Amino acid sequence: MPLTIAVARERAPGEKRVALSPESARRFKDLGAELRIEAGAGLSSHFVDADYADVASAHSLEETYAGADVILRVSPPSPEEIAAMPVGSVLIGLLRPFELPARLDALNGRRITAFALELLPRISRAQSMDVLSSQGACAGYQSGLIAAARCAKFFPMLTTASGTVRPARVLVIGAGVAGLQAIATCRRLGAAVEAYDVRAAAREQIESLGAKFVDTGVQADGAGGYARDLSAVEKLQQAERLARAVAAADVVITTAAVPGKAAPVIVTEEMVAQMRHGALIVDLAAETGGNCALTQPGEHVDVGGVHIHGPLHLASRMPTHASDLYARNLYNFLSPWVREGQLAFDGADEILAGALLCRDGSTVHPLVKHVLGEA
Amino acid sequence: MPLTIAVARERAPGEKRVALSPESARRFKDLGAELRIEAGAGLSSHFVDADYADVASAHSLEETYAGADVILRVSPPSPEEIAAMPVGSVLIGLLRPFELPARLDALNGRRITAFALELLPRISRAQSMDVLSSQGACAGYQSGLIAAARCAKFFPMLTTASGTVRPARVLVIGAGVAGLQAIATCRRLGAAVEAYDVRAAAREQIESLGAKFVDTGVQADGAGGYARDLSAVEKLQQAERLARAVAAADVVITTAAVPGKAAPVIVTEEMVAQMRHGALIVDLAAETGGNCALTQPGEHVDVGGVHIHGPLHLASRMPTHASDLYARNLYNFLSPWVREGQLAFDGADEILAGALLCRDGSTVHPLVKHVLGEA
Amino acid sequence: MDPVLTLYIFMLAAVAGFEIIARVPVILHTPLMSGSNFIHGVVVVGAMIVLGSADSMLEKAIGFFAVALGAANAAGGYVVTERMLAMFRSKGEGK
Amino acid sequence: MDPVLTLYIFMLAAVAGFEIIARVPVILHTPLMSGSNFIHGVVVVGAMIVLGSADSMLEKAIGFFAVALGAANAAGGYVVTERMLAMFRSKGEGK
Amino acid sequence: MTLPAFVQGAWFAGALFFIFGLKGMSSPASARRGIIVAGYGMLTAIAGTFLIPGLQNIGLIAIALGLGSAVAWLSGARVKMTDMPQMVAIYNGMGGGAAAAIAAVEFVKGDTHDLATTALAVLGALIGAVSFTGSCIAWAKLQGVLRKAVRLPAQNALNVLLALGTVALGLATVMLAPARPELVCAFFALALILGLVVTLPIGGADMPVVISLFNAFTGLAVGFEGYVLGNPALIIAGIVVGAAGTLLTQLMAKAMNRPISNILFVPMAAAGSGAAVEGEQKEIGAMDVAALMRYADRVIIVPGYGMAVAHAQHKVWEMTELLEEAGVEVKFAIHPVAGRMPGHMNVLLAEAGVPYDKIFDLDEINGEFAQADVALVIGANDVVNPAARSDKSSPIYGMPILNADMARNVIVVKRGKGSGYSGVENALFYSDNCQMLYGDAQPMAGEIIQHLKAMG
Amino acid sequence: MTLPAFVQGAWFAGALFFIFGLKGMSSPASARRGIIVAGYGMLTAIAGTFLIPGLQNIGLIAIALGLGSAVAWLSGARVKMTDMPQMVAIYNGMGGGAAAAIAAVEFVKGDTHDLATTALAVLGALIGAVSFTGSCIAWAKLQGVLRKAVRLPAQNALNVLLALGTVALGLATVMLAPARPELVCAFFALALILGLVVTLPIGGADMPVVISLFNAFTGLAVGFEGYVLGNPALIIAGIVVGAAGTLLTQLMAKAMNRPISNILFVPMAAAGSGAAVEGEQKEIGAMDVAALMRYADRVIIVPGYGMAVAHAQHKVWEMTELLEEAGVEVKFAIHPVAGRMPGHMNVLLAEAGVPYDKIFDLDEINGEFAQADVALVIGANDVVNPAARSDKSSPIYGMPILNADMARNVIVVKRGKGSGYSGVENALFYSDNCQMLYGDAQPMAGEIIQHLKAMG
Ligand SMILES: NC(=O)c1ccc[n+]([C@@H]2O[C@H](COP(=O)([O-])OP(=O)(O)OC[C@H]3O[C@@H](n4cnc5c(N)ncnc54)[C@H](OP(=O)(O)O)[C@@H]3O)[C@@H](O)[C@H]2O)c1
Ligand SMILES: NC(=O)c1ccc[n+]([C@@H]2O[C@H](COP(=O)([O-])OP(=O)(O)OC[C@H]3O[C@@H](n4cnc5c(N)ncnc54)[C@H](OP(=O)(O)O)[C@@H]3O)[C@@H](O)[C@H]2O)c1
Ligand SMILES: NC(=O)c1ccc[n+]([C@@H]2O[C@H](COP(=O)([O-])OP(=O)(O)OC[C@H]3O[C@@H](n4cnc5c(N)ncnc54)[C@H](O)[C@@H]3O)[C@@H](O)[C@H]2O)c1
Ligand SMILES: NC(=O)c1ccc[n+]([C@@H]2O[C@H](COP(=O)([O-])OP(=O)(O)OC[C@H]3O[C@@H](n4cnc5c(N)ncnc54)[C@H](O)[C@@H]3O)[C@@H](O)[C@H]2O)c1
Repeated sequence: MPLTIAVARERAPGEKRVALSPESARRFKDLGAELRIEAGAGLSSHFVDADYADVASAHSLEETYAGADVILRVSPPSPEEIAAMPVGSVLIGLLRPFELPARLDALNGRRITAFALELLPRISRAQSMDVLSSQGACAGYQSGLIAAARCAKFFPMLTTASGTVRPARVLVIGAGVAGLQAIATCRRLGAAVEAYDVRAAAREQIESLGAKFVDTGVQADGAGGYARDLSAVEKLQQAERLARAVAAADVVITTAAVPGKAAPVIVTEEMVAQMRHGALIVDLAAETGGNCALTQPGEHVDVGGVHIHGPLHLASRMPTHASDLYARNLYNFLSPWVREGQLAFDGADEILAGALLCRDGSTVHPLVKHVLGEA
Repeated sequence: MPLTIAVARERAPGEKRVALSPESARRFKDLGAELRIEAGAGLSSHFVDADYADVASAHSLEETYAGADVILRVSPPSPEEIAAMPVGSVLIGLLRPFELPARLDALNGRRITAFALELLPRISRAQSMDVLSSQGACAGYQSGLIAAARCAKFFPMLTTASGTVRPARVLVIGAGVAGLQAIATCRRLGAAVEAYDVRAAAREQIESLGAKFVDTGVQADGAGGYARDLSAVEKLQQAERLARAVAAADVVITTAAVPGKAAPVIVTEEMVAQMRHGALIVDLAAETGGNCALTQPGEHVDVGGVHIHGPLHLASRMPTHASDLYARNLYNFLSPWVREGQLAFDGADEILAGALLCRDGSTVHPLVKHVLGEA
Repeated sequence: MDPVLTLYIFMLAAVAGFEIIARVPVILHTPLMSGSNFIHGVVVVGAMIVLGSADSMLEKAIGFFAVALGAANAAGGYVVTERMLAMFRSKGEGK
Repeated sequence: MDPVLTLYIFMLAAVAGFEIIARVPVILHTPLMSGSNFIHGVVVVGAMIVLGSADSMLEKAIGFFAVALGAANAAGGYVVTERMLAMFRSKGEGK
Repeated sequence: MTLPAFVQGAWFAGALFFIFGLKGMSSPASARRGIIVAGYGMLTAIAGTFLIPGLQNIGLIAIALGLGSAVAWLSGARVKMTDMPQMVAIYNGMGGGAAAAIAAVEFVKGDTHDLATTALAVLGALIGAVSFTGSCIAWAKLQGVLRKAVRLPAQNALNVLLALGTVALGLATVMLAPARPELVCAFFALALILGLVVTLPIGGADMPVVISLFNAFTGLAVGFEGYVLGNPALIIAGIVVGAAGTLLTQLMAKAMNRPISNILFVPMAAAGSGAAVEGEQKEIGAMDVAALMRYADRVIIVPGYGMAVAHAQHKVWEMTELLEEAGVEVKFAIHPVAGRMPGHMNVLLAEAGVPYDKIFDLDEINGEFAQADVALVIGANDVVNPAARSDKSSPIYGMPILNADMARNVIVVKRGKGSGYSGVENALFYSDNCQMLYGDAQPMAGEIIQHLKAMG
Repeated sequence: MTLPAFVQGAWFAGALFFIFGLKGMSSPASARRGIIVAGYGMLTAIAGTFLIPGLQNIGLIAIALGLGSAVAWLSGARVKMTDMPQMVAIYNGMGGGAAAAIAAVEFVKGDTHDLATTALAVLGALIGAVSFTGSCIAWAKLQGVLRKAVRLPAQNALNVLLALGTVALGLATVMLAPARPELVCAFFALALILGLVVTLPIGGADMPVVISLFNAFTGLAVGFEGYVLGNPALIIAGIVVGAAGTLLTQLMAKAMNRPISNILFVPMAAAGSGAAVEGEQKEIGAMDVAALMRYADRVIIVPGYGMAVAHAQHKVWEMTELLEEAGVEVKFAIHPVAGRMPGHMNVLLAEAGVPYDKIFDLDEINGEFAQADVALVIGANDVVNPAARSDKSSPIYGMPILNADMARNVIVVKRGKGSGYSGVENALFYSDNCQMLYGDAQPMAGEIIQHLKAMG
């Protein structure tokens, strides 16, 4: 019997993406896999059921997952969803490994082989599977749009018969995948963009997009292209120089993150107090606590005329393309191991090993074990 | 006693603009005028009271208007507001002259000299007072942002490790001030933009912004740079060619208007039915009924997966700059007639005459009289 | 002088003249006219030869005239050209 | 031949040669080398003159040799250059 | 005529210097060095001449040299920049005169020459004499001494007749060697008159082309007399100038859009001098626009709707960058209603990557036009129309405008005589300090860029 | 030597044709017309020569002409394009031989000439002979007949000694007129050997420069023999080629970064031919990149992070437009991870206004590189690194790459030897079909643009 891949409708609130796109479905088919999708699963991404030609349709969660070999998901499964998964099946998705030990226990209880795509090693070969990059790009783009749409001013400079409008000043903190995309989006709209990141290479990257680099003198390159935690002294120095840039900005977009940790607080209450009435903060790190001390994840707060947005599910704001990219990532992750309709993982593969969260009833990822052991 | 100019807080729902900006206040002062502003009037535009240096502050509508010679407003006054205006005072603002005969009667009842800026003749000298242009630019820009933010796809083309994303297809109907600004905004974001207008000159203007012109073969230049109504045959031809463009679009932004009339219906129900799931219509003409047959002004409706937005008060989404420009328009309109702190209108002036709606207790504008007489 | 060789010289000089002028910006037209005007001031050399071998009064008179004219051509051509071209000093040299 | 005049001819010819080559794209270096190689094939004319006035057997032999070499220089230089430059036909002419 | 090697060497060096000097002068970057090199050539050649063994009348020569050069040097050094063209004319005339005089001495001497030599002597004399009187007239006209263009009845016929007569006398002189004094005198007289008559009817506006033509003439005359004197340095200098001058004359005539034959034979207006040119749009070429800006200190660019239509923004910005590299200060002046929508120019300039700090609005920049060397108006029209300031009847009266007209030079890039949005004529285009570069803004900007690059 | 006017005229015309032909050949647009014009010059000059009154041995001349040109024509028309350089060498050598032979005949004749004439005859013979044997060696090496660079012991000293000896014999020949046969024979022998010995140690890679040098030599030799024969056409053709050839040799040596003296006196490696050049990054100039693309049919541009760093996108697009105007098909190939963020290249190309339909992603375009004449890699590195395909140990192994290496010519624009994001070396840069244009991408693109424009 060929490999069966099952995709259920995402049930997490606010989640509009889907783990299978009509295109990735077609490609899986070509590999000889059997596909099963829950009816209406793609609708919130604007893929109607008819778009999934040749894909078997199921009408409940249980029906979808029954007998599946591989389950593809976007967000982590709820206890009920885990309960519906066949024992020993393979689960691939964004599983938030550092978040909920109970979830891992439930997965291990069903001896599920779980790959958490957040843990994917960032090596060149893995780039085509890198959901953090693809979804980060969506999030960064959306943050730029939110900033522009919510800003009380024009982003671009305009010389009009009613006078000249100066370009808005945007400050982007954290120039990773999302931050760079935010910079590009704001620059496209004509804003005067400054940006800041602790990584040394970020300066050139920021400038390559036509933005100005805010030099605070702090550098913190960590392993694997990620940033490391900052020391107290560094934090102070960073804060002092950044405060000035924040006070001058019409819009601040923050995207700083350190993997496996809560987001660093960079924009403090005092800094917010120095901002002008009508200024705006868009905090992309809201999901992990926020880079701004006053951010309320998922909320929109007004602190003395300064609006602070902590948007969640940014990629879900553009579900069609976000799902498209996500589904292709999944395809690229899985397809090397599907031969003649059968799944055959190579345990020694660097990428598989890096992303493997649970197997044979226990959590195997060292960093996750370490972090959760700590907590 | 010098001329007194009064500005009250705008009370219309959704209106965040204000008719006096700190800058225009400074300029009026320099002309020798007295100013009075209601406390908190600028707050929704992010002008705090302290920004209005040297401007007398009043704490109620009545206190604000008492004894004023000139009253500046953004939106038309409510009956209560008219009641608070001194008899014989001068009122300048966007008065929606074609809308509510009762309002005109109320104004005439208090013998108010009312200038409706919608009626400003579009001659070169009047460009600096042209609020339709300045607010149209804001609306056009916002419509582009709304379209981008609400679209389920990326606007720009992106080649990423997870595959290539094709640029979104945007169709802009009506390439007046707002339409051109919408084109420019979408183009800035990288969308593939097509646009359409009935005026012959629009083609070159559209192309000058790097968009493609949709040629339907219908031309309808009217007087004063505005468009005229279309004949039935023309409408049919236009509709047929446009339908194809609409069906291909991810986003349709409509801005078509004919002054003094309801907005022409250009995107019909059948056209909407042909659009793809997840496509988007942003109807800027919502205030005058909408260019799409299914538009609900101020609402956001989902018709078989096609989202139709009929946003109102678009300029109020960027109140700081919208107010800034609006206030400068008002200053430019009024200032030529203020000499040594006194108001002295020249009745023969083309601009004044063109914008004059009511005087000495009766409605004097010929087109308004004509249209209202008709209705 | 050998007429054949001289013909070649005429030809080569003409080629050189054309080649050199072929791509010159209009802004240099006047200075260049002036500069080439200076160059044919070398006629003064011819005049000197003539006066230098003049015997009769008439010859001397015309010769004197010729030298003076030639010298004026050369000297005037130089000053005028130099003044015009001073405009083209590169920014580095300061104005 | 008048040595002074010839000196001028040498000078002018050198100036012309330099001027003409001064700005030539590298892609033309080889064809141009080949083309100028063809041009000095005019030595065949000299060789013809020499052979045309040769009397002794030795003179004739060397002269014959000279003409043949010169002709080869000219003919070979031409074909080769022409073939190289055929690459530079403008697109309009079709390839 | 076997002269010592050092004399020949000096002349040879002089010829070399002239060639390299002229070469230098043909590019703005090296022009100044060029005239200096040529100057050394002249000194070398003159010095060598003094060393001719057995040179007579050295005192006379020195006096003549001193006199001629002193007068010319002083007058040349004092004259106003705007009066330069007539100075070039008069110096050129003197060179022609000298060449003619050399021929005259040869005739007076009565040495027998071969046919070719005599022919060239006569030809040189003819050309030199025409150039002499012609240049004097040119000077007189430009200097304002002669104010009217004097057109004789049947001018063209007269010209032809006179020319034929002179040539006939010249032929006679050549054939009937040794020279007959009456003939020679008549020949010179006729040649001088010919120069006068040909030049008199030509209008002041055409004079630069005519001066250039006479300049080429003098060069030829010098070259021919060089042959007569057996002096290759004279030949080379003369012929190089003759060839270069001929080409230059053509280039100038082309730049003025006036075929040379037209200038010489069909004067623009019987009575007019240059007055007819006023009230016309004056055309300019991309190379001149490039040079004008390259050697300016301050340039202000005024973009308008035409730049948008042509999508020329990227090219315009590239041009700006080149100018800035060359040390020119460039600013963009954006009129509030330039283009067809609020902020139209901003959208385009942002797209091209023009930094915001180079963009100024009307209030900020209007005071600076008076200090600008060049205002480059690219596809704008209404926004620089001075009628808005003064002409109450104009539909654009009362609109604030950019004071581009106050700049030293105004260059307008547009496709043709099209009017702007308001449909009114623009008097700026006809004003004295304004020149038009006709063409689509994008290729035009491209051409300017190309020329700027060539100027290094 | 008074020849009839038609002979002189034919030669004169020939000289003129040569000059205009050479001028034509110096620009790609007119190069082909140039060689044809020069060809007419040759025909004219030869035809004129046949008309010399009293020309003897006409039969012999005709046979020699026919023989020489037939053999050369046929061989030249058949040879493969890649073998052209050695053909140029051999034809050039023949020219040198002809010049030397002319001198030899003069010596055999024993006519007495003045000192200058004899000196030039000897000098021409010397140069011609060296050029003859030298060119033959160059041919043999390039043709593969001679495979090794033969380096004699104390090569440089030997060269100098031989040269001095030859010159001494030459001087003796000049001084001891009439020519003594032994001396003359020894002189010729030594000159021929000199050419051999000097050329033998030079490596194949340097040969084009050497051929060009011998070409200039032959030109001079022809010019000198022209003087001996009193033929100005020969002088002019010879000297023009001598001057042009010298400049060309310098230009070529500069383009190869090898001073001429280095090539002649310090051969690259005692035993190596061109092997040492392999495994090196080969540099190329902007002008060549421009010409290569201008005359290509299909060009694919691969932008990378370096284009972003250099902000070169506007220039790159301008360059593209110029190429397209010239009829070249240009496409942009965007690698999925080019740059530093998803869609980095898209942002930049959109900013520059590159239309979407010219932008292709990896899957769409990878098949087209094999048909491309030029792949222009601008500031990209990892995304075109073939190691990703084959080298399992490489950190980028398994990443799909753009097949730029499959294009006929690969040009890489980067600042230096910097590696990319992954820090690995790129074997593409060392491959045979790849050349490097070092420099910041923006000014480099600017230079390419400038050269493209110059090519019209
Ligand atoms: N900004 C706004 O909000 C707005 C809105 C509506 C109207 N307007 C009006 O538009 C006008 C704007 O003034 P403006 O000076 O920018 O433009 P303009 O007065 O319309 O003049 C544009 C000029 O550009 C030239 N042109 C057109 N295409 C060209 C091309 N491809 N290359 C080169 N030149 C080209 C045209 O002359 P040729 O045909 O000879 O080439 C024309 O004279 C004002 O009258 C303003 O009132 C402005
Ligand atoms: N797209 C993404 O999402 C993303 C994200 C993170 C990492 N990456 C990685 O980034 C790399 C992208 O590959 P790539 O080929 O675009 O870039 P690359 O491999 O980083 O190479 C860039 C090259 O450009 C040259 N360069 C830098 N500045 C330049 C300038 N001003 N002018 C000219 N050349 C310049 C550098 O060489 P010189 O120093 O010698 O000039 C360098 O070799 C991949 O390894 C990819 O995995 C991509
Ligand atoms: N191997 C690959 O090909 C590959 C693929 C994708 C991303 N990457 C690289 O990984 C890196 C991080 O990517 P990401 O977006 O997923 O990172 P992330 O989401 O973990 O962090 C976002 C950014 O925040 C910055 N940051 C962290 N702490 C900060 C602080 N205190 N102040 C300011 N900035 C702070 C980080 O440096 C990072 O740039 C980038 O360099 C990216 O180029 C590499
Ligand atoms: N004199 C001035 O300087 C000045 C100032 C501002 C605007 N204007 C001109 O006024 C004109 C209109 O400006 P506006 O934006 O205020 O107009 P508007 O808001 O009245 O209409 C918007 C656009 O809709 C178009 N339209 C009307 N019916 C249509 C239909 N059935 N199908 C498609 N399109 C239709 C109109 O042509 C117009 O371009 C423009 O040409 C503008 O350039 C001139």
